[in-house]
Amino acid sequence: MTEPALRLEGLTRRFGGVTAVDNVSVSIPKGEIVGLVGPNGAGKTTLVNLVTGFVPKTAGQVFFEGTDVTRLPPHLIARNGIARTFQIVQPFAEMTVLENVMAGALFAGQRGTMREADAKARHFLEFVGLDRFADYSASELSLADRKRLELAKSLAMEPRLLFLDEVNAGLNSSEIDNALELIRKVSRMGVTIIIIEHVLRIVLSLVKRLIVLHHGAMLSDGPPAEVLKDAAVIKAYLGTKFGKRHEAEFHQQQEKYQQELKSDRGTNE
Amino acid sequence: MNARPSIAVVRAALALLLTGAVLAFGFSANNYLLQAGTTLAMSAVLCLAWNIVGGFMGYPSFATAAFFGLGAYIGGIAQDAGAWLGLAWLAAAVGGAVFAASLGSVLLGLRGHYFAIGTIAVVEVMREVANNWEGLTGGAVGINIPIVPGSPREVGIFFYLVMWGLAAITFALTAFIAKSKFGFSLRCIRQNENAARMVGIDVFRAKCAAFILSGLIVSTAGSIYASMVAFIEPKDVFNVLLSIEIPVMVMLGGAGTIAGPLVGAILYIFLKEVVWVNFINFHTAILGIIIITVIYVVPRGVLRLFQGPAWSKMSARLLRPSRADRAP
Amino acid sequence: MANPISKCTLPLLLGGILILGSTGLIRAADPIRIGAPLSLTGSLADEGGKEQQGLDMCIAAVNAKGGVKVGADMRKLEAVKYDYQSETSRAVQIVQRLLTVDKVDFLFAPYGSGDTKATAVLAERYNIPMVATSAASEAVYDQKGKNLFGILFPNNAMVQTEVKYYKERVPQAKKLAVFALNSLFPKAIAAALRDTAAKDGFEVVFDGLYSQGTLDFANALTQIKAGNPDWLYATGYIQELIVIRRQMDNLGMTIPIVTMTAGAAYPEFEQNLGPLSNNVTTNAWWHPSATYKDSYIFGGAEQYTATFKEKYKKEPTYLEAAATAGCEVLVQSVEKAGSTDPEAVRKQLSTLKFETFYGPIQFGPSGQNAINSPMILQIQNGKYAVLDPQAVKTGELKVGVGTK
Amino acid sequence: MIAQYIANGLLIGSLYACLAVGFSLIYGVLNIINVMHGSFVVLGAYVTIYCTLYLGVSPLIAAMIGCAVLFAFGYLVQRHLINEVVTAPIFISFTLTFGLDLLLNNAMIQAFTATPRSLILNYGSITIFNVSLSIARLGAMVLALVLTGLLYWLLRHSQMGRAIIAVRMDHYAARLLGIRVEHIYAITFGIGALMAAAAGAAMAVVFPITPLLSGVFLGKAFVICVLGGLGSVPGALVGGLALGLLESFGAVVFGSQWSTTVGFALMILVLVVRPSGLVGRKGFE
Repeated sequence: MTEPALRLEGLTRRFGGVTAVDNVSVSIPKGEIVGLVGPNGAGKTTLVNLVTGFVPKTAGQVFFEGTDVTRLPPHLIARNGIARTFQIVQPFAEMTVLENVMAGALFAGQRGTMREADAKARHFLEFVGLDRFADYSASELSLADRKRLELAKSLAMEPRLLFLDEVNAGLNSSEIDNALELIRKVSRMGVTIIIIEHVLRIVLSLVKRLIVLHHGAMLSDGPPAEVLKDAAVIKAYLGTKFGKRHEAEFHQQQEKYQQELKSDRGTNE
Repeated sequence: MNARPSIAVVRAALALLLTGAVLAFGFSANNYLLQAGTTLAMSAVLCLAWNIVGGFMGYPSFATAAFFGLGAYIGGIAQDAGAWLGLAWLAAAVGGAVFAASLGSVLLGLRGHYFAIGTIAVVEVMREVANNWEGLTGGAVGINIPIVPGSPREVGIFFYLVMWGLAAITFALTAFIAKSKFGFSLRCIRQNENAARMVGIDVFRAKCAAFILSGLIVSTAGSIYASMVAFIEPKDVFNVLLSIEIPVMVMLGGAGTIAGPLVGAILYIFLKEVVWVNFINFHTAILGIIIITVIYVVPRGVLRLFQGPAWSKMSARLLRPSRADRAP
Repeated sequence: MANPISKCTLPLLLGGILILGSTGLIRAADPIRIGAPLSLTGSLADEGGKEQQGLDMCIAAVNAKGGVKVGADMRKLEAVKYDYQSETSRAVQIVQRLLTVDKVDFLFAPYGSGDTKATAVLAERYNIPMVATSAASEAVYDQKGKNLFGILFPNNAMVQTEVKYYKERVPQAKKLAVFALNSLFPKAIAAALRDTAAKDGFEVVFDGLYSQGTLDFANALTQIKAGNPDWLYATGYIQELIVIRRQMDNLGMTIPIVTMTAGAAYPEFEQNLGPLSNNVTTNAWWHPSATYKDSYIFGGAEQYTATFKEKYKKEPTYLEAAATAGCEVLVQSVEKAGSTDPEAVRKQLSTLKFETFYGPIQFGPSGQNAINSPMILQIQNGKYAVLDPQAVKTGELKVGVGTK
Repeated sequence: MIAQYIANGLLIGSLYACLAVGFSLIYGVLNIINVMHGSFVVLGAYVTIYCTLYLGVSPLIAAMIGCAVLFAFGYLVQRHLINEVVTAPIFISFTLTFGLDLLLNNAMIQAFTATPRSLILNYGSITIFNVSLSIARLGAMVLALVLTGLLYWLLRHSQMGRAIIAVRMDHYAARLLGIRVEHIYAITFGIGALMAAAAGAAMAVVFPITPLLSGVFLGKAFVICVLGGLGSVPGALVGGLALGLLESFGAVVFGSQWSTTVGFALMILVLVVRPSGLVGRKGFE
């Protein structure tokens, strides 16, 4: 059988007394979209930082497509094909939108020449719909557009595994819908996606699998249906009171999603 | 369509003009002006070198004097040991690079002011070491270096041309870096080291590379200076003032740009010459006023040091291929 | 931004620079011009100022008597001065400028042995006589140059006289401590003294260096105290010597003989220390209490001192006097040579024996003054007393520094 | 012997502490490296000296006058010149103060000449267990320590002190709380200058002062603050004493010509292994 895209074994990180990530073991097959959810401070972002090498691990191992990347520095992990977007977007403010995306294309993925990077960057700008802003300075963009820029930059790295950290935070509903549409497109390119959210409704429309973190530990892992029935999750995350309503919402979302998948296949054929 | 070629033409023309001017000046000027011209060339070299670390990469380095002095002493000692000029200079270059590598791997971990202070301290330490390590450096007494044979004029012109040669090389190098992936990564580092790591830039290596390159150039300049003045002493070549004046020149012209350091050096040296010739007792004060004025009057030039749309726009123009070779 | 201020600063600044730039170019055609790089700012600002005053004394006096007689006509004397900020590289640049832009007839050396050494190279290249009025170390005159002439006689002459003098006066003194600034002149003279003294049977109990900008000597002194020397010989700039003397007192040190040079020869030394300066001995190449006669200007040391006091409201030291004398020997040589041609003047400089208020001057083969007698001075109740040479002595050696 | 070395080290060390504390405060609050600090010290010393010589007041009064003058001077300089760049990158404020320093120092050379001057207080010295201590230096030491302590106390317990600390921690928040940040900046800078003047007064008792000393003083301030932790007042105290002892023993072990170098070398070491300084809490960046 093929190696999973990502396999974590007992991944742990302590800050002084606090255990931000507590013995997390999980395996994510290639091509999946997985939702990593949990209340604020559950350790979602820390988990991403651990995998991408920004924060040293206290214990545990990280395997990317079967190879151990536990000890690699961030830039090598990035070059290996793991990209991430930052929860607080971090564009190169002094550079143009185009250059920002070029940065992604230049040093990871194919690592082409300036010229190739330029072409590739323009391609991904079109992909996320920012092409008309190519020559703007990154600092001039709206938040929504900066998030797209972040996405384009990561895509330019041609990752095989992509972490999307709160890509939707601070966006209005129409912007969110666009963002989700984008993510689906990316997923269709065969990129394994782990999307971090604390607004459940958003992920539900995307994912077939949910991982719930709570106080740094894995609380539940499985299809949204089961996960959301899991009493512990409901208690820890939603609070009993809203349980029912969310279940209802969740069914609608699922149907909507199925529809879309069908229509997509339609277009593909 | 033809935006790019025309830029290239203009550049070529400018380059030719500048070279012509330099040569014309060199062969017409009197020996004093010749020396002023040489000093200018030297400052230009130091500015361009500083700009790689301080401008492109955004690390406020005050190590210039450290590398300058190191180069001067390596070159001087090598010459006293009987080494031929070129060889002595080469030795200085290598020495500078090696020192930069070791120093960089230690100091480049520091950010902002800590880096700045650390580099200043290095200058202080090296001066005292040179002062006290009599066996090697002759101590505070300084060392005589064999005088280059020839009439004052010939010698003057020789060093004038050598310095400008080095300046030209450094300038070409800077221009190349600005367009290269390496330069691009430096600019990323200046803006956000984490984001730079995230896109796969080997931040530490890039920083060291820049520091080494800069140190190598500066210490070469130092060794050339040493053979020019034929007598060096610690307080002269390890002079903190040099470490501070160079960045000021660069700021004057506009840090992080390609031509800025050159322009800055020219302006600053000109002002300085005029000032100290005419104000026996007040030139330091007036120097101060110049610096203050730079900061107030050309803040664009100044602030561009750390965040500069102007720079990125310009470079954007340099980096973007013409419409012709864009993907359809 | 403070643009109201700055907007006008720049134009004003540039305007000013341009105006003065143009005035800089205006100069008289006729006079004989001596180029003088002076350290008016930076670490040597004090010494540089003194040198300038000495030079001005000479120029004023010469011009007062109508100028310099060159062949038939009388030519005024004039100095072209620049500040070299106590930076060697600057000094070299300025000498270059003096030689090629201002085309001066003769050169003064910058202050101190180090910078003199650095600039002498140029005087040699351009073959223009250069007079050094503040460089005493033989090391400076070893460059086989024929254009450098030093007014101050060699360190060795100085230290030999001193060792001899103290050996005679204080035979029981056996242990010597030497403490010197890590810089050309102090190191040279300290080394010379140490060796001479050692030869004459002194035991060197401490031989240390200190770096410029040292603020605290307590520990070096504690070590010196432990060796309890009979003679402490400290050399460096005036600030450091003052601190050293103070901290000796702080540590309750009493030493029979304390010699401090060169700083202690300046009145400021006594002014900064008050009673503490009592009985400190020093050496000088010249002192106001000297009685030399001068047939060319001033008439003699006394008159020189008087004129100087009147002009600058303070006592001249050997620094100012040497500068004046340096200028004087140049002028005399020009008159003898009857031209300002470097060759002719150099010939006169190297052959003549000059009788000046500063004392007799004759340049030896190395170009350094070969005669003239060292002076040993002692501060006695705030006054400088000359102990040696006997001819001009005004007091007897008082042994014991720090003894209440 | 050892006792004497330690005593020497502590005597000079406490002066160093006073010398550095103003520098550190300004850095901590305004995030500015004040290159003028050395010249402030010298200026304070001159004011003290001249007041004692020509107004005939007691050195202590003269010192107070010096402090007052420098406080006003510092306040104005910050309010009208430096405030312009207070938000700019450190490198720019550094260069600006460097320019101002050239100006100030040249002015002082013109005004006071480079001839060394000093306060002559020959109070002699006392000897305890054959460790002899200069009364004048002891006085200077006490003055320095008291002022440093006072400053520390004020920062903790006075209204203004709290305001300063608030601004230091987060000047945006402080502004929201209705604190006049510009005013606080200027006050802080004034206090920094005041401490410099106090150090200058103490120095004038111990060293002959010339404008050329400013560079030396600045260098010491740098080293001390890094040793103790940039921006921390108690850090300056620790750093000062540490440097005093370090130079003291450095002079004995390596010889006086190395004593200053030892300081700078250690400074680099501290920068690299413990940028927050020996007692500093907040890490760098």
